[in-house]
Amino acid sequence: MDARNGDRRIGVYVCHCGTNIAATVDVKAVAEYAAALPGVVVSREYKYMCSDPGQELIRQDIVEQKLNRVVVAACSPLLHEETFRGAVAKGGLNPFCFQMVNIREHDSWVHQDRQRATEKAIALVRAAIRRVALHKPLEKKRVSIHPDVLIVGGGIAGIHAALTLANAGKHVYLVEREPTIGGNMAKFDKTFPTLDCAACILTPKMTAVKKHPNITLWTLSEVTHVEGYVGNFEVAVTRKPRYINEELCVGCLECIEACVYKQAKVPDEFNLGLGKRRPIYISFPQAVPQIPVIDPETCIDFKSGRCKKTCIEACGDRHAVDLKQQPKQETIKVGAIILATGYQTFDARKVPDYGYGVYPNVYTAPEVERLINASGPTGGEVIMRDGRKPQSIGIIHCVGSRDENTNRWCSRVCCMYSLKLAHLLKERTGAEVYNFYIDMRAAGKAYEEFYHKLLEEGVHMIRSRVAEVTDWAMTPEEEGKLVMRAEDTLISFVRRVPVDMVVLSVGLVPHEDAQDVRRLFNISCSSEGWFLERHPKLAPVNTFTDGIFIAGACQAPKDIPDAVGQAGSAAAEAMVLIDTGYVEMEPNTAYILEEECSGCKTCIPLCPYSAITFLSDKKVAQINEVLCKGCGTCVAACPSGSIKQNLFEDEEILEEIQGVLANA
Amino acid sequence: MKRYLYYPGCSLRGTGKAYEESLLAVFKALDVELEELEDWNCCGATAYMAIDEMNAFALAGRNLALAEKKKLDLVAPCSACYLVLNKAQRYIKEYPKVARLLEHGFKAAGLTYTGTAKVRHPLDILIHDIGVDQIKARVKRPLAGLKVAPYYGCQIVRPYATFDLMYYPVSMDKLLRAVGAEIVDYPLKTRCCGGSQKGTLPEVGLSLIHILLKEAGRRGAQVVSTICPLCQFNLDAFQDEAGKKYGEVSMPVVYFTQLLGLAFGFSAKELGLERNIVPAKRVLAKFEPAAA
Amino acid sequence: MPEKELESPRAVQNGFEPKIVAFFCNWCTYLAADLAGTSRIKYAPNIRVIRTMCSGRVDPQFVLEAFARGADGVLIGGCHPGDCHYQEGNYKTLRRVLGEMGIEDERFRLEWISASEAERLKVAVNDMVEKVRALGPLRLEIKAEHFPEEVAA
Amino acid sequence: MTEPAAVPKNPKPKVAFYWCASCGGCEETVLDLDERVLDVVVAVNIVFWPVALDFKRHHVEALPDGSVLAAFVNGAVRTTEQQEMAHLLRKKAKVLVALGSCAQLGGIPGLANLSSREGILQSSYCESPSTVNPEKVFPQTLYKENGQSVSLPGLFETVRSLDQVVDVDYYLPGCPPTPKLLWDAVHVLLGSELPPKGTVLAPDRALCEECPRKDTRPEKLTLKEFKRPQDVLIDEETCMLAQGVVCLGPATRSGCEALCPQGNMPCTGCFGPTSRVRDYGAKALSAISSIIDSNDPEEIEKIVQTVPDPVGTFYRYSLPSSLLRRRKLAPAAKL
Repeated sequence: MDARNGDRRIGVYVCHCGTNIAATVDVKAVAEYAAALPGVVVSREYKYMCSDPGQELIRQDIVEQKLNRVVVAACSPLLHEETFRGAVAKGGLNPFCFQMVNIREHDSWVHQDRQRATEKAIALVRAAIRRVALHKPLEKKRVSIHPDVLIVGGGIAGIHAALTLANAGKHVYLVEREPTIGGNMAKFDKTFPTLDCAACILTPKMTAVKKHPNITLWTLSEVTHVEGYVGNFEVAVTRKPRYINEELCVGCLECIEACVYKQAKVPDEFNLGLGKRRPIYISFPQAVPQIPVIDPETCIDFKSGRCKKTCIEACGDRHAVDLKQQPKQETIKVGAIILATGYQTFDARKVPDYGYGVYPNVYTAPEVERLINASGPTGGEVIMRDGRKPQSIGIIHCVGSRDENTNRWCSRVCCMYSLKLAHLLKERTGAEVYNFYIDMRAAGKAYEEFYHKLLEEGVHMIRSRVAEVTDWAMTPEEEGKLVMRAEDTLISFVRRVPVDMVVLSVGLVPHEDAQDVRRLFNISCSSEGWFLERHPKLAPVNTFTDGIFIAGACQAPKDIPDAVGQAGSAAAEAMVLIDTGYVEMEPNTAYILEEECSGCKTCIPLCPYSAITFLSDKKVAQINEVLCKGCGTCVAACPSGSIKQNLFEDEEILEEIQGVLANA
Repeated sequence: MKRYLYYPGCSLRGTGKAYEESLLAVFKALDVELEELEDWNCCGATAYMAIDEMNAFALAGRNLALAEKKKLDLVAPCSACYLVLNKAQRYIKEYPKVARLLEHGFKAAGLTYTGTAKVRHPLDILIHDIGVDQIKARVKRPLAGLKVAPYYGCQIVRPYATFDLMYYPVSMDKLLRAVGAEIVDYPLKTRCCGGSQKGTLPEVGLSLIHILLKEAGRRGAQVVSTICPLCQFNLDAFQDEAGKKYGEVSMPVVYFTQLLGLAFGFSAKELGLERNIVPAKRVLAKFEPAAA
Repeated sequence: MPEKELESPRAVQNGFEPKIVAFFCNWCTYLAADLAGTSRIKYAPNIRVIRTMCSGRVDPQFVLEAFARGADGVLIGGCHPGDCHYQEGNYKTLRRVLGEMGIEDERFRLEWISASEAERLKVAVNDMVEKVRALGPLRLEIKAEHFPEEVAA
Repeated sequence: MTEPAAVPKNPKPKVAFYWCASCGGCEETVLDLDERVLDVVVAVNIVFWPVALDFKRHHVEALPDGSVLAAFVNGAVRTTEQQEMAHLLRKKAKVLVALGSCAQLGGIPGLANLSSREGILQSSYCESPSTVNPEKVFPQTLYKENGQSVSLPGLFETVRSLDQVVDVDYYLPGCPPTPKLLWDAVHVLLGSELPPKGTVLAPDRALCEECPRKDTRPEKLTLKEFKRPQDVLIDEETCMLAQGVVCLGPATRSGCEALCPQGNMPCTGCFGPTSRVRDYGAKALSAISSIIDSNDPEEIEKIVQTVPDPVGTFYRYSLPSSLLRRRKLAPAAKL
């Protein structure tokens, strides 16, 4: 150890981080202990190492004390490793002659016993000092960035991000799995609190996407494989057949009229099954692209092969209808990826007490959006499944939100859209509307005002969590009604409110395939299943995988303004990356000692990134430095110790192990 | 062959006799042995709980300790027993203080309870230990066309949903479907039967009874199937009175084990169906075996 | 329970504080530990975390070195299978070897803890610390100078 | 190979051979030099070689310190006598060479470190089926009978490699080392410039390098079960691992010219690790378990179970020199 350390001049810096560390860890003791260790020439404690004076301290010592190795004990390296590497570099030292010790997140914040927390800090610092002694100067490799961007999900967030980037002259691939873009917003009637119609503000952006020269729009498409790394992703996209040739179709929609199905018979996805469509259809009038789609599940020709194919006739010499169309594989190179895959709504069947799926007149909020939408199944007239018009309506907030039995989180949008629906329903039907809420959450510009507007409109607000919705009557007035039983917590009295129609304000939940998507793009999810941001406050659209950003409700429940705001910032982040032109790769790649490799091939199948190839001429293995992500699996596995990894050499780690264990 | 300890409690030896008769018959038919817990004592019911919790735990806990000695799970068919024993079991497990206090009591009686012996309900055993398939296989005379309202009562899934959904239990539904009966949607399946109120606020009790029965009928049920001797007695015995006050109702209320028994080919007598106050014969006769 | 208790109350009684070396992967378990910090979740201070980019980097030699240098337990924390590249075969084979060398299973543990599972990290660490504490110190270090003494018998 | 010409004449350098805990195979290696042994004898003056020449310990003690050019010691150290001889030869020799796996790594005798001394004595002096010892007589270091006393070396609790007892200059790996390696070693030592201290006098690549079957290992090799040589008819050409046979070639230092694979047997690792590896068994272990083809914990467990006697497999020759060195002793038999 000493021998190894002979030529080492190590500087150690222990940070107080105000009281964040100092309150639990005796930083003075740590610094004093370090000072006595072999190779250490300077050992200081300082209030805020990350501050300019803190960094300056390091720079000065390097120059004046001729330091050639530096250890900083402060917060998590994921927060400030770069900062201090910078400081070390300013001192004219190679930034990798540096090791950071995490005594905040991993110590002072998770322990209370000051003595033992200090012991831990000492052990970690000792290990770092011994490790850093072995550090070698390294160079960061620069890789150029591919200027194109992939955006997954064509909802309002994806659309906004796409347009922002495209307008900035970047080329964007927008991939959407549905037949049209627009996402959930396209299904809404009006938007709170301004009550402007969703279609009116959304469809112009949708058509802009279609028209934009810088945007390649792929609907009915899904990303199936992602390879590469920041700046250089290679993405495989599967484009499912639409059975209508998008190039040839002019969107006259005559084929739909011509379909042998005279009436629409198939439950219509866009209207959540409330309406019907033909096997050949277009999701909604303003769908983008304005191109019909054929559903092979229901099209006679696909089932029996014996259809008059009137759609083809109708299309005539344009020959846009192509029943033979096959799935298409596209492979694209992009520098950055924005995930805007959105959310799905809570399945109300999971709360049987509310009778969704049992009583026909119990609706979910999204269904009501369609019901009151002029382009919806009833042309905007509120007609219930049993054909009646509701005289009284109950809206239950927080269905599948703020609930120990389902989801604990607040879905953030339900209070406001419930008020919106209350307003619209009252306006359309003149019915008595009862809102059953737990707490009214109207935080947002003009939201509270909207709430008060509703109160003035005479919508009943009942502070209560509804116990059940049933159809059994206690009194004659309840006969034939849906009875909502709930304790009104403002008057501490159990009420039975008979209504014609019940609306369940279902919460927002992650897509059921969110986990697959997460794996596909190699990012993380929070325990609830939302995509995990790099930092909840300071890096809300970044993920832990460089070059992959998140926008909209895939990160957490969001209303339209928030989703759009986040989409903009994700676009900006992507642009920063592209306009920088290059990324610096952490020099932690593995390399094979050609002279020592025996060519046993043990490592080759282990590499998760297929970065290792076997050179048949030299009969040794070789690692492609660009493909290597530095996981080190091959290094651990190499039976003859002939693979090494920069920053994580065996010797460095072994030294660290001995360091944490060596008795003080 | 599966073995369990059997805890009849007071009801199954009294008003709930028919429950015991049919339960034993059905379990026998399914080749499940029920060995009566030797020297069992009153569960204390909810009443004692309300007066002196700790003593109530000791009283109920003694039965658990006895069961643990036998190294078998304890079957408690009566909802009140089931709930109380269950509650005692949980408190012993979750509250060291309770455990410690009871330990002394148990020691005095040369007993211990570490929580190995579990309290089980017949529904739980039939669904999870025996399985619907086994039960299907045993059916001799499917209850085809019999419309049943499955009624669970208040205590079986609340506050502890140990083997079924708290808000919408379905285990009995599954069993009855398995033997061919048709289940009507009965959202009142866990509502109060009015049992306790009948004693204190008769008119409240009666109205609850009336709603339960009327709704069962309105939903096309020919019979209400229950799992609790108190519910059964309450709904059966006071129909007449409730009817006079709120309008005619006549709805046979039977134990689910009696329906299973019929499907398994037992006679009405063997299943204690003659004990009903509101005769079940008129709806169930066609499922009974031809008198030998 | 009060957080204080989590910091291993029995320490006071038998004075033995297990030393546990933990190898955490940079993308999952290390982040979970950071999250535990930012969420101020308290757990036993017995672990010494060594960061690797991926749990796949954890060479069996590291585990043996740790034990040989006086660790009472070794904990490997990685992303859930499919996300991380730890060779579970190594883990299971190594366990067998350790078993034959008289080192109990509880002393060597592999946990899949993703970036968001701070709570799970706490539980895993506390649980392991308590289990190892119950086993007592490992005392493996064999000092060459002891060898001559051995003969006396 | 340079002939005796290259060897400096008078005074002939002195050489000693000694045999600690080993099977004698390494001595065979010396004899396997066949007629070349005569060249050796011409070149050097053998001053100590219990297995072949009648020199006694006191002869060695009589030699001036450092007067012996090279002492070749084979075998592990597990008795007081072996320890004493190791120290003695170290004192007398300029260069001490650990000859063979046992001296270098602890070797087969090192597997005794899986049991305690008491356990070993028990089984060999009481439990073994061929033993009749009703009075439970155990070897004692000193036995007195009417004035006369007989002494025996004491047995250590732990078997050690030579360098765990004395300072070692060079290592000659193998069980046993090949005559070629020995011959080369002799020349190196007689030559003008010596390799750096601690050098293992064999190539520093793994065995696959030398293995004639190398090319037959597929790039993506994965297995669902491991087989023992006796359970399969081993193909003469194909890579052992590709046939599911546990072969430690990938982890083992080359230099033997793949004798075992050429004899259609898998490598068991007698040449030990390369210079870049601290614990042979650990690397052998990862070489093997990295091939397991499964992501399902249960299945992996099953496959792992098909490797019999892991310690005996991965540490067959190197337990004493491994990081753990021995099985943990029951607290009772505390060191």
